[in-house]
Amino acid sequence: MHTVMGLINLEHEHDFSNQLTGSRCGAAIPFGGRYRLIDFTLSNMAKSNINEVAIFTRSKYRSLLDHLGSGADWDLDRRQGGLFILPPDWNDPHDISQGDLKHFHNNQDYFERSSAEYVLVSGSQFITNTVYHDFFQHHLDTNADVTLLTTTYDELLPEHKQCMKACVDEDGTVYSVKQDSTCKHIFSGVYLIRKSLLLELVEECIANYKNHFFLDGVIANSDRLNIQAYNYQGDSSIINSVESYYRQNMALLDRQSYKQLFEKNNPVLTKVGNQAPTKYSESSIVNRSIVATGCVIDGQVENSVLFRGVHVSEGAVIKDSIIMQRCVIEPGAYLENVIIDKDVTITKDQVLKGAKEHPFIIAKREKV
Amino acid sequence: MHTVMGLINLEHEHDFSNQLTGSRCGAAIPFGGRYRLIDFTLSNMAKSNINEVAIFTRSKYRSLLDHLGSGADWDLDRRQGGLFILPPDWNDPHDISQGDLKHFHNNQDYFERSSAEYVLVSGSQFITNTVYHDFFQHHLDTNADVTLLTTTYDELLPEHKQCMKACVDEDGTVYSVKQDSTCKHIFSGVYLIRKSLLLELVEECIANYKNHFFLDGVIANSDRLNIQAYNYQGDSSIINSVESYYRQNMALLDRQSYKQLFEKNNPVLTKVGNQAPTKYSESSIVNRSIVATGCVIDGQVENSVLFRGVHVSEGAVIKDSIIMQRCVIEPGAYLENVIIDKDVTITKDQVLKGAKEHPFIIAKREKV
Amino acid sequence: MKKECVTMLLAGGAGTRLGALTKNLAKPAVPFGGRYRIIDFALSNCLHSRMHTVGVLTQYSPLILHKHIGVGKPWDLDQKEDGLTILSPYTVTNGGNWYLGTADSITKNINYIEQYDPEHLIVISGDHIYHMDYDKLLQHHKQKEAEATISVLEVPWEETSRFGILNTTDNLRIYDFEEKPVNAKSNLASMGIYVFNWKTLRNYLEEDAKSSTSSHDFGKDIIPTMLADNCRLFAYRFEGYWKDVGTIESYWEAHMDLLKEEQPFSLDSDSWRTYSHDSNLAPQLIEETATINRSLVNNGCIIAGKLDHSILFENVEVEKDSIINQSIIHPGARIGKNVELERVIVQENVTIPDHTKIIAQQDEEPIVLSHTVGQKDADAAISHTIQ
Amino acid sequence: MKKECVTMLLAGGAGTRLGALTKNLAKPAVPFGGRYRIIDFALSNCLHSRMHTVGVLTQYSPLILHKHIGVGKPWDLDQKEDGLTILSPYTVTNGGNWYLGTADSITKNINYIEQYDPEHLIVISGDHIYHMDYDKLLQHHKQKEAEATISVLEVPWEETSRFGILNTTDNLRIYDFEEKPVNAKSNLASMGIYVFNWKTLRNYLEEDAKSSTSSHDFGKDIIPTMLADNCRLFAYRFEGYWKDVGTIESYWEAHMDLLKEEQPFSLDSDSWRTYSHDSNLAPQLIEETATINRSLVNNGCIIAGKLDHSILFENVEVEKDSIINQSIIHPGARIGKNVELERVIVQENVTIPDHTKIIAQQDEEPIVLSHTVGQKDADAAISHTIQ
Repeated sequence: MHTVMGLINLEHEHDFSNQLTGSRCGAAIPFGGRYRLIDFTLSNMAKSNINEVAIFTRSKYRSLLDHLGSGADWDLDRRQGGLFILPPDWNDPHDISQGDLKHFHNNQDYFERSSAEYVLVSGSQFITNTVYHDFFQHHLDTNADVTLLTTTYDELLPEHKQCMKACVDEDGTVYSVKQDSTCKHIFSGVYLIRKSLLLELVEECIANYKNHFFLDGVIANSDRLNIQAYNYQGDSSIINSVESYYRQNMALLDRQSYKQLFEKNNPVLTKVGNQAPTKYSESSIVNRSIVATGCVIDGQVENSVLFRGVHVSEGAVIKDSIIMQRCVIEPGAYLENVIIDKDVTITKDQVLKGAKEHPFIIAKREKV
Repeated sequence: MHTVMGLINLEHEHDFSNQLTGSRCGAAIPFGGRYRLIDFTLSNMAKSNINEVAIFTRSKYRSLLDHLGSGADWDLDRRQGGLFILPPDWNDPHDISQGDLKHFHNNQDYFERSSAEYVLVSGSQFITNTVYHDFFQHHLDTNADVTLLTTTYDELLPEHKQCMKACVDEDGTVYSVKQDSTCKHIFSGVYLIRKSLLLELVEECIANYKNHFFLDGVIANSDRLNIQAYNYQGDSSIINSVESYYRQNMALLDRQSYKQLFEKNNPVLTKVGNQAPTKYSESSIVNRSIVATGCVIDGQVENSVLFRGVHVSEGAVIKDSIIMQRCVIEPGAYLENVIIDKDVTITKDQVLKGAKEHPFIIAKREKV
Repeated sequence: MKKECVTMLLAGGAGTRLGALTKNLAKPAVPFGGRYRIIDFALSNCLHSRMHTVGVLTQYSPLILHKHIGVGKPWDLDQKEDGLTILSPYTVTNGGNWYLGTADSITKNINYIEQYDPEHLIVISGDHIYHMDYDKLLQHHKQKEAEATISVLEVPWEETSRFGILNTTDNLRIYDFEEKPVNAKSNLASMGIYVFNWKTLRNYLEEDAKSSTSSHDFGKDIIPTMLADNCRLFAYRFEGYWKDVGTIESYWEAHMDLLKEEQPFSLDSDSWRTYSHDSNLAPQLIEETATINRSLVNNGCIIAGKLDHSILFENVEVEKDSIINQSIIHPGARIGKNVELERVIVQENVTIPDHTKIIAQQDEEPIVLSHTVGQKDADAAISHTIQ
Repeated sequence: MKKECVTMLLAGGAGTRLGALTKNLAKPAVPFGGRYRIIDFALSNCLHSRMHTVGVLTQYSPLILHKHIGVGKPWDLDQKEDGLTILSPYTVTNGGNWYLGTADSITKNINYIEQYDPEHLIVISGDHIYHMDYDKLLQHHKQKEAEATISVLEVPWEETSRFGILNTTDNLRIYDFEEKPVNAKSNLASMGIYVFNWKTLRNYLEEDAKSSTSSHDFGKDIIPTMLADNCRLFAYRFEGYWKDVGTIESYWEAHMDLLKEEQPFSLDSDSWRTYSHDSNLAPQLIEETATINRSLVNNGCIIAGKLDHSILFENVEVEKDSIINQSIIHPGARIGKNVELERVIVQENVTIPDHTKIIAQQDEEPIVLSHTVGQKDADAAISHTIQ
């Protein structure tokens, strides 16, 4: 795969529009006890030997910068290649590009500098643990111009509604992409394209005042491009709303799902925290939960996900909840169906209860 | 010095306002054959064992990001501390701060996370090669709240006019800062302040709708703060205009000045390029010039500064000029008093001539 | 490039008293505290003390140790100008030389040290569990204008016969050094941590290298010679937790110390974090059937059984109806169903099959399980138990 | 973590034929080409070939070599999951063992290799100057379904007696191997670069280790045994520049090759850059009085004299009225005024005083200056000159 470069394009990605994304983009939302959504895509790329990855981001990227740093935790701090977070600092007075084409136009040097032949484009909301070798091979085998990574789900969930669906004929060729629930192939947002073709289509889009590279540059040209679908069989999920976010966190409490996403020989890479092992005291009662390192558990935790460094005091009860980094739950507090963002303190005897289908969210750094 | 953190504040720094700063900030202008202006300040900090450095930047910071990368070349890619380039990605709806206070307000966590007691603040236009140990000791010895690094020049040059001057009484106390040429102490832009005091003054400034931390927060409080001047004796220069930029490049052609700025036991750190040694052919004639690695010299070069990877063809003549990275000077071209930005091609037999006091500038990537 | 101070970390010891724990592993690489290896404490001390130029002397079974240290990233020692250098034995034109004693290993790396032209040399060992700011030791050394300073710890009088004991004046100047004295005159024990003026030490090392009777050891040879020469030797009093986990018993005890209500030593101090390699495993999964009492559990563990006063390293799985009591489970171990372990140390990647019961009595040394336990081994082990 | 391929870089050689150049320096650490050390070429080849798991075997005088390699940053080998590991000799429970031959150094590091469970092992040496994509070699090996593949180079027929010569079928299958044959049947010489199926090689290494008569060398022992066993051995034809700079003469020649109009080997290829350590020195300063003809000059040099067909490493100063002709000047050398050097190699940090004249005749071996030249030495050296 050393002839492939990575691009994580966050420009057209749905924002969750709630307290979790007040100061961070969706890609930076904490997930699964120690990760952020973007870790899954980034790990998949890194483990597929993609050594150069760019991230197109327009706003609220500060926490991404913090989280990703130099890329060292993904082995992406390289002299050749590496990780490039590309915020919108554009100063070309002749620039007429729009939408995500603005990113492509202003970061053209990133593509030109690389010796890679192909570009693997992705968003951050398709959650799976994989390497892209088979996908890449499929692209070569079918002689495709563009290959979309698609998947199918037994049950259509609310989060799948807003996904693009690929309409595919018998031999796997994509003839259009629609919001059409009769199409079974859900587009993951991941696609592969030759770099030279990408640059050509970018130029064409800009000249024609287009603003969405994938729709206007790729799909609109399905008559003249060979667009293939690669149907991915692995376990995956899509997280693009609070509801799907909450449900997918909870799904990990099942040992099978946990083992599938966090395969031990193929770990998901994330920022290293160097926390001590989690400490359980005599008074702790913990069942069916995911607990990160650095926690101190003196209270009761059930059906919940605890991020790093959470302190649960004696007599506190946490049920069906997600508690992010460094929260302090004081004695006697009772939490059910809540999502507590980073650095929150829940004071003594406080009771907070949301609904499963509508969890109660507390924004970061609050004291409630 | 491990109790000091660094801050390079580019917010109120003069832009050169010309072709060299069309798409880069002043701090990113190439200088001296392989450096950028910011390298001098950043190296001085790194060599003073300051392990965490933040850079406040508002716009045109893309080439800074490219140049500095993870900070590895300054040994600043650290788990504890490190290099933080902080572009303006601010999403606090309650933010009322203005000017550079906006940076301080939105990056407060950078200061809070650090265990350092002091902050060394600097711009990028004071060019010298030093370590700050004596400066720091002076701050401690005089029990100062704030210490300004000042210097004096035998001859007052145009670039010194726009510098702030510190008005200092006999015992070294600064009682005001002015645009007053009777004050001999030119303020270098470098000052040292206790972190807790800085944060206190920041809060005060914001509450009072101020917009310039140094003037409104520090100098305006000179009645109640102990502000000291530390008069720096080392060789230095100030680059804040095309004229001073050109003159200071040329000054390095003198062996004494060259040896002073590029002291071998104390090298100025910059991005590593991995170019081969420069190759001179039989037809080369080179005198009184600075030449970086990776050049191929077949023509004539005199009184000039050549950056990395410049190709001077046979029969080309370069005099009193600055030629930046990867330029190609074709046969028979004649250049005098010009500044050629990166990736420019000067075509066959082209003649370009500027004036010493007003060099001719060619913007990057042009073909002339 | 000149450095004021170079640190030499002795990590070549075989740690033979740790038995099976160090069979194919240098002692500094033995796992400790649920996620660390012993050397992490010394390396993290270097980071917190801002000792950035560190030579690590290795010799015995260094593969895992080298892999763990890697390029020194977790401790910010992967720098260009100084950072961490692994110093293994090497050959020169007239043949090769192994390290013979602690002092000899420094002597053989004089060239490494000289390139930094240091004023001071700190010698530490990678064998101990403690938090220490070496910079304070160095400042003390400079303030006393000492030629050598030895870090010391007050030990209980009844244990003085196990240590090298220093006798000092009120001013902390050392006038006498006794190795394992029967009737100690002081209870200040050497921790094997030294600061030397490099030029002085260099002379003593070179003299010592010529001696055919010397064992080339700091405690046995260099320090006594310096004392005899009336050098300015001072003690530096260290206060805090310090444990030489040199035997199976003390290794197990140090772990139980981590679980005490009033912790004598804390792994989760925010101001003195211990850094280590991270395997990027997922957070631990605690299942419906789990019960956990006073235990430490690391990433990647899946717990369906009962833990009591135990320490689980990463990637351990404990199936249901099993009870792990006062035990230490190294990375990757698999504990089947209905297993009972008490005072047991399970080594890396060992599998304990269903229905196994292994108990070490309170007055016995804890049992170390080094290989996957078949039914036969389990039966044999049961002879150790109170059943 | 499993890797398809592990690379072992042999860097333990003493390079005795290089005389003064390798007196206190492993051969792979000898400066080359104005800014590199010899090993940079092999390490940069690894980077360009995407061979990210590299064990570097060192033994002889490794201090400068280790410092140069450092954490492998210049070659992107400072990674967590694989990257570069320096493998020096070490002790095990039953004592210590030096590396005895090329094959033995691999045998002693079987544990290192096994942790990656590789299909293939590439063995290269850190002694040669060349650009090579090892991945192409590996692909060739896989395509031929070989058990071992040897990279070969066509050498002039008159030189075949200096090399290990392979005889192959048209299909490149090797059926015969002759060490330095008098009457060679082929002119395909082994470059000492091998790919093996790891499991096969492992067996041969273990067998070889038991033999008391073996010299434990790939060329002398392992390959002949595999051939005798009728293993599938193939040749891979390398085309391009390849130079073993094993003698002073060939070292000097290889440098002169860099200056030729039609360069047989280019240091400044954008697509195959050679990476190295960078000392952050300033760009070179060419003074008013300088004249430079067909020369390579690196950072930090200050040139006031005349250079002709010469190569200057970093931080060299040449004062005025001096003439440097067909010479190689290592880092930090100082050449005084009115000096004349011809066919001379000046070693690191050597100072040549004013008015010195040292010339090696065209039919002589170039002169190596290892110490600062006093007037006496200069007089002695003059006996070499045509004066």
